[in-house]
Amino acid sequence: MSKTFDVAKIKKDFPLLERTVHDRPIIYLDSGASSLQPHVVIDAMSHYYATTHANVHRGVYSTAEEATILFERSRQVVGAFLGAVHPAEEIVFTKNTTESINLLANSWGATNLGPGDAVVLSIMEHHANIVPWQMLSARLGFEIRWITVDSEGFLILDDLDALLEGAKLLSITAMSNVLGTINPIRELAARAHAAGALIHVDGAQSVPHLGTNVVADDLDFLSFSGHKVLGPTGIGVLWGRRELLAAMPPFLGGGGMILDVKTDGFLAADPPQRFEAGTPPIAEAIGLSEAIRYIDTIGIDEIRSHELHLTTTALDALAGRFGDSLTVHGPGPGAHRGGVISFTLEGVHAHDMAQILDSVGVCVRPGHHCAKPLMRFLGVPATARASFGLYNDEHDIEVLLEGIDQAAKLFT
Amino acid sequence: MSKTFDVAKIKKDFPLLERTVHDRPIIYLDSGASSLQPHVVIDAMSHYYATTHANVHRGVYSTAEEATILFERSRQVVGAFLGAVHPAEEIVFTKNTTESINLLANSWGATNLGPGDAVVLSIMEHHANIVPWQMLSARLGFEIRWITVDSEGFLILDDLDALLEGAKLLSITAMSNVLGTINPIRELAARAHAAGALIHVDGAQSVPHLGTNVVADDLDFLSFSGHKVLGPTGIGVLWGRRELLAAMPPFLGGGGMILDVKTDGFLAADPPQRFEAGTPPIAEAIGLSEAIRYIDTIGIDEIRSHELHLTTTALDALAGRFGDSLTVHGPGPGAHRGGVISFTLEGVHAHDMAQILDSVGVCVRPGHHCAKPLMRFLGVPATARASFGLYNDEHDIEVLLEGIDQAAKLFT
Amino acid sequence: MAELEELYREIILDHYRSPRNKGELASPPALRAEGFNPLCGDEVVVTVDVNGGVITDIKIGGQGCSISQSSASMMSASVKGKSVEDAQATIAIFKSLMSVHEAQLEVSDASPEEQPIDLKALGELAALQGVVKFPVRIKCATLSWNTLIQALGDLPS
Amino acid sequence: MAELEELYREIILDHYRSPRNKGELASPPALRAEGFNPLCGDEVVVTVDVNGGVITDIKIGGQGCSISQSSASMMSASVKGKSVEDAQATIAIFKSLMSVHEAQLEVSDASPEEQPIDLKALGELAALQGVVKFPVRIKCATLSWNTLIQALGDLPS
Ligand SMILES: Cc1ncc(COP(=O)(O)O)c(C=O)c1O
Ligand SMILES: Cc1ncc(COP(=O)(O)O)c(C=O)c1O
Repeated sequence: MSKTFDVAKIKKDFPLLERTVHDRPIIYLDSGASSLQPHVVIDAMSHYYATTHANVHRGVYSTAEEATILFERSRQVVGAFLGAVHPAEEIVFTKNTTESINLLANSWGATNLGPGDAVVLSIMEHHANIVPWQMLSARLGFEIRWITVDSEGFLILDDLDALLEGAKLLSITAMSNVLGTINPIRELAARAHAAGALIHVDGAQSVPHLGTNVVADDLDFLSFSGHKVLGPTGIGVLWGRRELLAAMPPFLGGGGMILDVKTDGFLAADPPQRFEAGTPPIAEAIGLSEAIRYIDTIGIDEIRSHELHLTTTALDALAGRFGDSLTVHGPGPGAHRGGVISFTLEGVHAHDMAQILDSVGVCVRPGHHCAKPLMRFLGVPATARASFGLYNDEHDIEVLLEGIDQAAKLFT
Repeated sequence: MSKTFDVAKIKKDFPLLERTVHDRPIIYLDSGASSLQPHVVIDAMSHYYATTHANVHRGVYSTAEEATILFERSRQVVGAFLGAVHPAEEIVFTKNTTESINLLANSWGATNLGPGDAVVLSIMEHHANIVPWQMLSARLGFEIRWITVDSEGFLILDDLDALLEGAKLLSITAMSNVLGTINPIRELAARAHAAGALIHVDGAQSVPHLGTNVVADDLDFLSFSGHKVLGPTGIGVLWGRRELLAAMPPFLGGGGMILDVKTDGFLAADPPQRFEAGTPPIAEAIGLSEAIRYIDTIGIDEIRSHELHLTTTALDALAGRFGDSLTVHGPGPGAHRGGVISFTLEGVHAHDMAQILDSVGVCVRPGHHCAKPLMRFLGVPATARASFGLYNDEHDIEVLLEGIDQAAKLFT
Repeated sequence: MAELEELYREIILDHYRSPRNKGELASPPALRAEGFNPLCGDEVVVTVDVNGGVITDIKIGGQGCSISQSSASMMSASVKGKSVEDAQATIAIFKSLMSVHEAQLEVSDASPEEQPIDLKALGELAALQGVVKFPVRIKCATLSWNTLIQALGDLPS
Repeated sequence: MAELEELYREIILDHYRSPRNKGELASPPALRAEGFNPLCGDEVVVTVDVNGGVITDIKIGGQGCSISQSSASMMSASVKGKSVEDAQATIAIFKSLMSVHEAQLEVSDASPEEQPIDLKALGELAALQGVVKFPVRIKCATLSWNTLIQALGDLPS
């Protein structure tokens, strides 16, 4: 079911792309930090507030019932997108990827980890998949082990079995938000399971840009954020295998996650409600499911091909134009990398690079990208990162190159 | 600076009030569960997504800078509304009141409470202000003590000093979401402090409907939710005194809340960032500040007078029309109660009442209102709850009475 | 409103006002189960005497709204005296009547498939059909049924 | 873009390319402080020798963007040889130049009050004025100054 990918048409779906910056059309190359939202997503949320808003789950009147149906259907849409078997029980709405991982650490982790145990991470993790484990480890005394990367930016997996020995969890990103490396998740899941460990995948970068199938990959947990997948801020997802979620204690306490409360204690509800204390992100869930519907109409595989094409084009052009004065931190072009290009230009600090690019309308992000252990490992204090979305095209790459040119001229 | 309160004009600001339910105009009497949103709030968020969206704090390009400014200004707007002295450091954005209280429990609580300590709650608390303390108490072994209520629904404060003896925290709602009782927060703060305890106020019901001043009331912490104060879902606030927040450890770990991360540990940022791990609810913060601006143009005191008038009118009309067959659970009319009316009609279960009210377009909520300890204490399994907002008027009360009439007829 | 009259049919109100088989049987020997709807606080206690494969007595305790109470009352009247096998067939038909529509809360856009349901086999229980227009109330109607299933689940099979 | 030229004035680029007083003084006896911008990862190490109330030497270490590096370099050139008191006056003027605009990130609608600032007293430091148009970069410009304040804070007073 091949679809024609019409990027000019797609651009029109994203109102932010109509704006100008310093009198130039905006060139948005920061989807790795947050994506833009199409009209349909913005409108779905406005429409919800204007016609249907009510608190969910506890009302019998019409709008409360409609809001509940829309909210619960969002679970189905998200679940289908991930290939989940039991979306109604397996999709937990959180506020972002970060909360999803904290939930996992504080619920599954706090009941399963202790002295003598180990959690395996990789050095390319985002702080969201590092700090929660460090906080928990400080409390419970388990060990954190690190998979490192080679000079091209690939995971070094030769000693993985040794790292996994006695480990209870491998928690790892499917795609680096700095290097663009796509990790071999299916292989990692198989090796984790062979060693008796579970696997949690940080899908913040992969879910929006690559196809995801939690069953085919045999995953145990997966997290991602709404705002990176064409959806709103204020919502994230934790998917977990039904049996695993069912055995986990609650994380946050409050309304909606209980069966009963007495002065001397409470009884927790079943998943996913058990993990959704308080009024959930209702409008945001509706916006997120609209975003996924939008992606479905275009096709995640078509999006991936388009972004891969852009990535290859950009990497080739950067190498051609700037040669050795520009370093790309991450693998060369190919199917093993996503549309995230971190680079440094000799003599120009990333912060200045981003500032100069802004003057020609180009949005890129400078800094450590919330991956300081990786930056230290690479010995690079900061990079500028250009990252693609389905709404980018070759012209965007040309303007990026024009901006880098200006930076090069200003600083030499 | 008296303002004329024009409810007909206000109604026009809320698009949801234009819709019909079962061919009748909607009568929204469920603001206690969630408020409606005015056009300006919905539009502010749409406009943000359509023109400015970018991840905050880490970008130097124009939209990232604008988004950051809008987001940080929202703290100022929220802080001013609460009378906070140092909004930039004291306003923490969470996902809802429930998360705010869980943050407080897991950060302040986990470092300050242990065996031999006590936290004082009241029996009228929402589950959001009960379950987090129960979960923590199960882990740390401190005691939870309960302030009870009298037959009218007022807190029994005669033995408060005894309850507070040796307690480290009084955590209490400023207004009951079931009874409507407004608690004497300033007195409670003074007595808590006199006993050497801190005070946390659950402002979920009070902040939207009564004036709040954390300094005048001498509070230590206060929580509330965006979606009850004319703002969006997906955002809540924890306000804390600067010195207290500065001494608290982080709760959730991840990006944005760190100064540095190494493989062997991390260094936390200062408040409020320390408590805001991951991409924050950016659009939601902007929507929330717009909601507060809207309230400010009308005047919170004017809103309070209007709602008090409606409450008194409704209580009188209910008593007049239904006499002893209808029980209102909570104080009689007067300045000591807010616009939340929980009632039961003889022979009609609350669930049926809400269903029949829906058929005439009236939205009320049946059930335990996430306050099961109170319901048990009152010996009532469920009530129907009508709750007012600034957009309600006397006509809404008439339709409510008409619906209750129908229920009475159907069931006798 | 027509839908509301569909929901609150006379026979339902009758069972609500005068519930059949109210009370609790001594357990043991009766099988006993408790059901609970956390959203609205409805509670039901089902006790059943089963002798020689036949439901010789059943009693219903607890409290709740008219739908949960009348559904429980009608259920008790419908299964009392039946063989466990026949009762289970009734449960299955009733549950399918409800579940088709319960699915509204769960499936995505696809509208639920209409399966032919043998309403005649349900007798007066068919009066509860009006509930399916009110998805939130379906849990009220099925509460006692699920509790009965639980109680019968304790039977040695 | 005019604003960009304001930001990257020639003198700033000159300090960035050829930083003055680069390095580290032995500490002790030098006062020493480290500064850190968590948002972008810029780091600065300031070491100062103070003798008889005069900053006799100062060195700057670390790494960062052109604004943080040139600001540090210009700062070192501007305070070296000055009495601590004079240096502190310069710090105060520079900080007020920046803080008026830093406030943009914090205050609500009110536009920041313009205070008269003695630009002449700043000498070539006035070149950093272009930064104030870029609120996010202000933290780059002030990093080394805050670190110097920290280092001087260790002086017995
Ligand atoms: C008094 C009170 N506290 C806490 C809450 C919980 O608010 P939220 O669900 O937004 O976390 C509510 C609202 O349901 C409430 O009324
Ligand atoms: C790989 C990865 N994990 C986690 C996150 C954190 O996502 P959020 O900030 O939405 O919680 C990000 C995004 O910044 C990311 O790129």
